[in-house]
Amino acid sequence: MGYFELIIACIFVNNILLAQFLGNCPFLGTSKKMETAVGMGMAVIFVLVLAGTITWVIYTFILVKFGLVYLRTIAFIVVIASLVQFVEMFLKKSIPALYAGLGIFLPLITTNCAVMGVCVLNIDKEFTFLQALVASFFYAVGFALALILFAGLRERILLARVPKPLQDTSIALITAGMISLAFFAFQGMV
Amino acid sequence: MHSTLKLTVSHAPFWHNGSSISTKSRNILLASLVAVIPGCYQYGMAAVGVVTLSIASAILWELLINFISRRPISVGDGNAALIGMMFAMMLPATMPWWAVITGTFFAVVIGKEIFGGIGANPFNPAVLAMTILMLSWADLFDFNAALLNYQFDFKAVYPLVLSKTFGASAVDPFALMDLLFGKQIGGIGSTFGIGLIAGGVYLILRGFVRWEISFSFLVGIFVSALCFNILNPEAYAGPGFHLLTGYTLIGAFFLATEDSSSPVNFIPMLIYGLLGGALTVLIRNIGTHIDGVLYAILIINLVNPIVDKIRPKALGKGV
Amino acid sequence: MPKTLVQEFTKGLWEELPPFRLVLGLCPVLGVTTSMENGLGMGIATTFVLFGSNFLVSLLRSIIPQKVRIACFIIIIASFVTIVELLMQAYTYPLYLKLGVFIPLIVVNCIVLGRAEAFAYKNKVLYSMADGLGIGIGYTLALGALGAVRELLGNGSVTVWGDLSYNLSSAFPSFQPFSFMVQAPGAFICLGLMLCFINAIGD
Amino acid sequence: MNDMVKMVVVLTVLSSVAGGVLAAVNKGTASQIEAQQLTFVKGPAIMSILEGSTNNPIEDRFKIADGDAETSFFVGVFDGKATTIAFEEFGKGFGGDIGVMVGVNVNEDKLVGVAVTVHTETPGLGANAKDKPDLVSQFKGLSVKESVSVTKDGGQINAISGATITSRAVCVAVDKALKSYQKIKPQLQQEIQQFGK
Amino acid sequence: MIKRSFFGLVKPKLQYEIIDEAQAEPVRIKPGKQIMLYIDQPDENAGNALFKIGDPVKSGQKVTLSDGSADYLLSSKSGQISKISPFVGILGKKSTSLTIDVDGESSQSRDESFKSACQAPSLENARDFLAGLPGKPDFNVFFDSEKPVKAIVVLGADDDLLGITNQYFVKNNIIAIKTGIELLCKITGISHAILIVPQQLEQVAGSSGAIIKTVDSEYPSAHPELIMQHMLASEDVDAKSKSGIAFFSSEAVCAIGAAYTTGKFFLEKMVTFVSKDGNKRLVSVPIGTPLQDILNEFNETLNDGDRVVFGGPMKGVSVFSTDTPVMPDTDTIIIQDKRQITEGSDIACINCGECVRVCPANIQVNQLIRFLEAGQYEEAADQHDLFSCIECGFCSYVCESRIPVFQHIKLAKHTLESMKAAEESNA
Ligand SMILES: Cc1cc2nc3c(=O)[nH]c(=O)nc-3n(C[C@H](O)[C@H](O)[C@H](O)COP(=O)(O)O)c2cc1C
Ligand SMILES: Cc1cc2nc3c(=O)[nH]c(=O)nc-3n(C[C@H](O)[C@H](O)[C@H](O)COP(=O)(O)O)c2cc1C
Ligand SMILES: Cc1cc2nc3c(=O)[nH]c(=O)nc-3n(C[C@H](O)[C@H](O)[C@H](O)COP(=O)(O)O)c2cc1C
Ligand SMILES: Cc1cc2nc3c(=O)[nH]c(=O)nc-3n(C[C@H](O)[C@H](O)[C@H](O)CO)c2cc1C
Ligand code: SF4
Ligand code: SF4
Ligand code: SF4
Ligand code: SF4
Ligand code: FES
Repeated sequence: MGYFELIIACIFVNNILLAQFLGNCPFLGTSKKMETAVGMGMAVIFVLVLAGTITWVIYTFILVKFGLVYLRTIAFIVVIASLVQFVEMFLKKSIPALYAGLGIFLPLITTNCAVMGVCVLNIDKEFTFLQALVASFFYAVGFALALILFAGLRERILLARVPKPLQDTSIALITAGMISLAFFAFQGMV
Repeated sequence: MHSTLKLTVSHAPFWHNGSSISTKSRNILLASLVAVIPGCYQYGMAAVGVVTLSIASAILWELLINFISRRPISVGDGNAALIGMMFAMMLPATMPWWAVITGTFFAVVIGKEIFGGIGANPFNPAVLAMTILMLSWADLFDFNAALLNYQFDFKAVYPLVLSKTFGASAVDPFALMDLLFGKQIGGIGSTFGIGLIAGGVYLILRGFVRWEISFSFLVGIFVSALCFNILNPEAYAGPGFHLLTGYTLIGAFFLATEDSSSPVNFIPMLIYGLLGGALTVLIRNIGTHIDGVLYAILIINLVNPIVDKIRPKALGKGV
Repeated sequence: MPKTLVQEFTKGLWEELPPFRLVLGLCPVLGVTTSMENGLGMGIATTFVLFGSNFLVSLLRSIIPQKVRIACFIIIIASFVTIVELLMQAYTYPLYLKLGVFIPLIVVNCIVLGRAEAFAYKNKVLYSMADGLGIGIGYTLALGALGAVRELLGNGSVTVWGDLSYNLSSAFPSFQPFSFMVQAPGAFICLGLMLCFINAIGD
Repeated sequence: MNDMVKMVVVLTVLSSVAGGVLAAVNKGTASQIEAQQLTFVKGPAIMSILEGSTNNPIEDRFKIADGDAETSFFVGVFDGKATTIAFEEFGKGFGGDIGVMVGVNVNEDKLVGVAVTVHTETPGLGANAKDKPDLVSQFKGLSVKESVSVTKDGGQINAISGATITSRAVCVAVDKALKSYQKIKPQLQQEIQQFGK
Repeated sequence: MIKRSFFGLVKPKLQYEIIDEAQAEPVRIKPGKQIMLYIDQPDENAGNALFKIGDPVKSGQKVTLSDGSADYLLSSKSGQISKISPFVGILGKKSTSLTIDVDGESSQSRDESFKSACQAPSLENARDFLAGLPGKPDFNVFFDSEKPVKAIVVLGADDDLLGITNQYFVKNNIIAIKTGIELLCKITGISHAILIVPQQLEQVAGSSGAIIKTVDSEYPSAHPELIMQHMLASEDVDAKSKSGIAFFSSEAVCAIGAAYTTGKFFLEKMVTFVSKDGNKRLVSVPIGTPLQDILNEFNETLNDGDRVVFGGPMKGVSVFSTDTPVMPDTDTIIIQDKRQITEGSDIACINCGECVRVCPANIQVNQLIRFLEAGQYEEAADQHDLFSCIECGFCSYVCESRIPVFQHIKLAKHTLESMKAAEESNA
């Protein structure tokens, strides 16, 4: 698979949210307003690129080397959790403007399946380092894209006369299903 | 000086141009008949059955939801009937009754009513229902197999399947004029090209359809099909073929133009249409699906809220 | 009024039934419920982790310093997840294959961390165990129910566990499976409708 | 300072205990996991192809290297004679690689059966290649000299409706297997001697 | 009343009424037995009110509820106050109505307090005496030190459909307008005024001495905001903040000129009266005359369900009763038969986009209305340009769902403004 196909696959065909079902809590939680959706999207891109590559390095050069593959889960989650902490501290000190924008989203990312999921997928699919880097970035772009498109629809739905039992999460899930259906448009393009 | 006269007290303005949702629905239904009647002529009583069942069940589903949600009866606006009609126009005449009823359920209830009824649906309900059904019962939508028992005086093969499987050379037997006059197999109301165009032009002239969307959708198809065709004339059919086969015309005039899932500003409408056209050809030429129109419409419905943010500055704002 | 042990257990079955009442832990709910068996398996695995981590966190809560509590929770949870992973590979390998990436992902399942933080770190061991078990069983039932609906409509049959199964074609011979249900969009829409249903009953 | 020390101590102790426990569990389950992998991934496919064999094909296996790749061959003993082998090949399906176990009767040069081992196809569509016998049963009895492909490509195999891509991938895998079988047949006949009695 | 062409592709064109050569002389309606004055003030200090029942009122006397209030009316006739009652006006505004039993024609008496003031015309005495003249001139804008007035604009065109009141004065009283403009320039110190007229009246208007600008015949081009935006960009005014201009109607300018030159007030209002059959007639009535008197004059009978509109068809308000009086700013009165009324509805916006295409202010009405219906007024103002709306009513006119969009907009603006006012008075 060439890099172009990999990119299309990561963003559209195997979209992390809509096809792989990873990262749904933030998908539903941060899509009510366009602003938050954009913020969360950016934060995920930022963290995922770091996490995806760092976990790849740790897995390949430490866990595999020393026969500790069974510690993958624990190692990855510790890396992600500390990474998020570290990024948060770093941004707070060095780039306060960016921190003001992304800050509140960072803690949400620790428990975001998309981040952990992509790290695991990078290993399961036996990607090279470069592939892992590209995949992490574009999976995150796919996440951000889906989130932003969803927020666009949801802003309108929030103003519509949705029947009571369907309001909020229920209608959001159904809409998400329709977005996922729309993304079938890209089936077979890679 | 006290009188007991009861005057009507209401809000400005006190003139109205008389437009209403039911007028619009009626006119769209009228325009669609131009394509549906030849379809019924071609496929006989079965097609009439599918169309009537589709419209009737769409109305009944809406009534049921009105009843359950204890809201005012809204079938009078004709929108449910319209959805039923649009849905039927895309179906093969051999669709079994249970599939039609399930389809109108997805169109009316899942596609529209649960979002709060008319005007709130983010996706075109009929298209949504079509894609859901096609995912589940692909063989019912295989036009070649479904219409096997009909005898036609033209080549009874779904043109898009030919172009997809055997490349552009396989579609040479189709003269564009024949395609235009419905000498091809397909959905009940989606093959009679000249009728669809006439209906569409009528709706545009009467102001029921935003011409920018139909126009740019067709331009999008034309340009992208031309690009593919120039790049590899053997594999990819030309723009004329793409314009006159599958759901292109019904998509451009009746589906992409659905009000609540499409933009209203000029530039966004152009982007919306062009993107839809281009995606259609992209899916047909390199994607999995045989016809790209339905998925392309879902995608442009999806980007509609974002592109419709491109708008002129309001009075007194900005430069 | 403090809840009794039984109440702590039963609240997970309705009042705080995840993922309907607590809208958390959605990914596995959507990802693995193509069949009832998968749903139940995922639920049981999650329950094991939930129960174990609630127990251990509650047990160690006087030792765990406030500042590094999240780190400690994560280590505890991740250990239980790894144990589940290994045990499933050893004894229920086919299920492990089907659940795939979602088993390691239990570690980030918001429910597990959420209960550790919100309940176990603040409550006695016995209560924490009841809480973990109750929430876990509620989650398992929800996953199983969603899996059952999707499998029945999408496949035309339901396999409850092992050989115990029901085939819809025994009642409706000409039923053709509605395979939309077992595909990605069907997952979202089915869960959305179930949530609507539960909301409607709740009112 | 005290706090700090406590934090470090707790974390370190917790991590080491966790590490220790996991290492122990890992050790305890390692052999069981390997056995499971063989039994469940390839096992069902092998057993379905070599049904009725008197030996345990999963144990009776040998390896042949072809270039870098090394392929495992599983031997089926029927009526005391080791006549049949099964081995795995791959084809590119809709969702990724599809593994196909191919069984060949070495004496008759005929396909005895084909079964899907691993895949990531769509449930209800491509997944039917594994879940339903419609596709794979068509291969039984074909000669190894034939080249197999779906009817749409001019071959003899009817594709699963709605899943031509999957069906094509299975054909490709079988085709590949047959080609390599013909190449290494002498070597196979050699190896197979040691089994049966 | 339905106005639409068969081909809906093009934007609807609504033409302003143009006064024609053969316009009949206005019908003068004699004062009836009673007049009624609506004062925009709550009747809360009923105890120490300036007026009580039985008090005499002279013609031309200022009528108000508290001393020194800027809200006053001028009684067009002398008589006795027979009734004072509170009532709730549009958008919940608390007002008070005063009923005056008119003295007989022979015993009319006149209030003379303006006599001395008119010797030395000034902005102050204009504000204190003339704000009740027909056309309701507003002098308060000259007293806002934050937004100095840079130009005087006289509207010789009517800004709603069907009305020809303002045009009538340009066509027939251009000399009086000239006098009024000169006076206004004098007391404000502004060197020139601009007279806005329809193209047909450009010739006549020339003799007013003002700078003439013409508006085209399509609604809503004579809207003050649009005039500011499109025509006065060259003037030294801040069109963006909609300030720096004082607008007067041609009728008001005539009345101001006459007041200073004669020392007397002319208190008859020119109204375009449109009867059920669509006939338009100019009528001249004493301010405060109830509608019923005009109906009697034309033998117009109303039935249950008919509608009476004060103001034009796009921007007016419909009234509850035929007792409603003609006020200084009542330019047009329209009577509509029950059968001519298109009913509104409670259907949600279907996103047809008609409103967006017609809105002269480029507002995304389709989005705006969603926020307004949900009561999210602040978001509507922040994100969807609520305050850019010039209140032309075009959006409601075309709305396919028949949503009273325009009314929602007015309500939202009113709510936000009163919230802001409340905040400021608290701060
Ligand atoms: C709306 C409509 C419905 C029709 N339904 C049928 C029908 O169900 N069966 C039929 O034989 N003809 C039907 N016809 C008329 C026939 O199509 C026509 O007479 C017939 O197809 C003769 O052509 P053939 O050469 O295809 O047999 C219908 C016509 C219309 C306009
Ligand atoms: C709402 C509804 C949905 C149905 N869905 C299906 C379906 O998904 N698949 C199917 O084969 N039959 C479905 N049926 C069909 C009936 O259950 C019945 O078995 C069928 O029509 C028998 O007709 P046949 O044997 O000609 O197919 C449905 C019926 C209804 C009313
Ligand atoms: C959601 C979805 C899932 C699909 N899954 C598969 C699959 O598992 N295997 C496959 O061969 N094709 C799959 N397809 C591809 C289409 O069904 C494609 O049209 C088909 O392979 C063409 O074969 P046909 O001629 O038999 O219909 C899928 C398509 C969609 C939209
Ligand atoms: C050309 C055109 C096509 C339409 N097609 C659909 C449609 O496919 N499905 C639908 O629900 N509404 C459709 N509508 C209805 C439209 O969005 C709106 O709901 C109607 O104005 C009310 O009946 C269509 C409207 C137009 C103008
Ligand atoms: S913490 Fe994050 S991942 Fe968990 S429920 Fe909230 S949004 Fe979802
Ligand atoms: S009333 Fe309506 S059309 Fe007129 S400016 Fe306001 S929003 Fe635009
Ligand atoms: S005209 Fe009415 S229905 Fe149409 S978009 Fe505007 S507000 Fe919505
Ligand atoms: S403005 Fe709209 S919501 Fe308010 S009373 Fe009028 S119609 Fe009802
Ligand atoms: S379970 Fe919450 S993001 Fe996946």
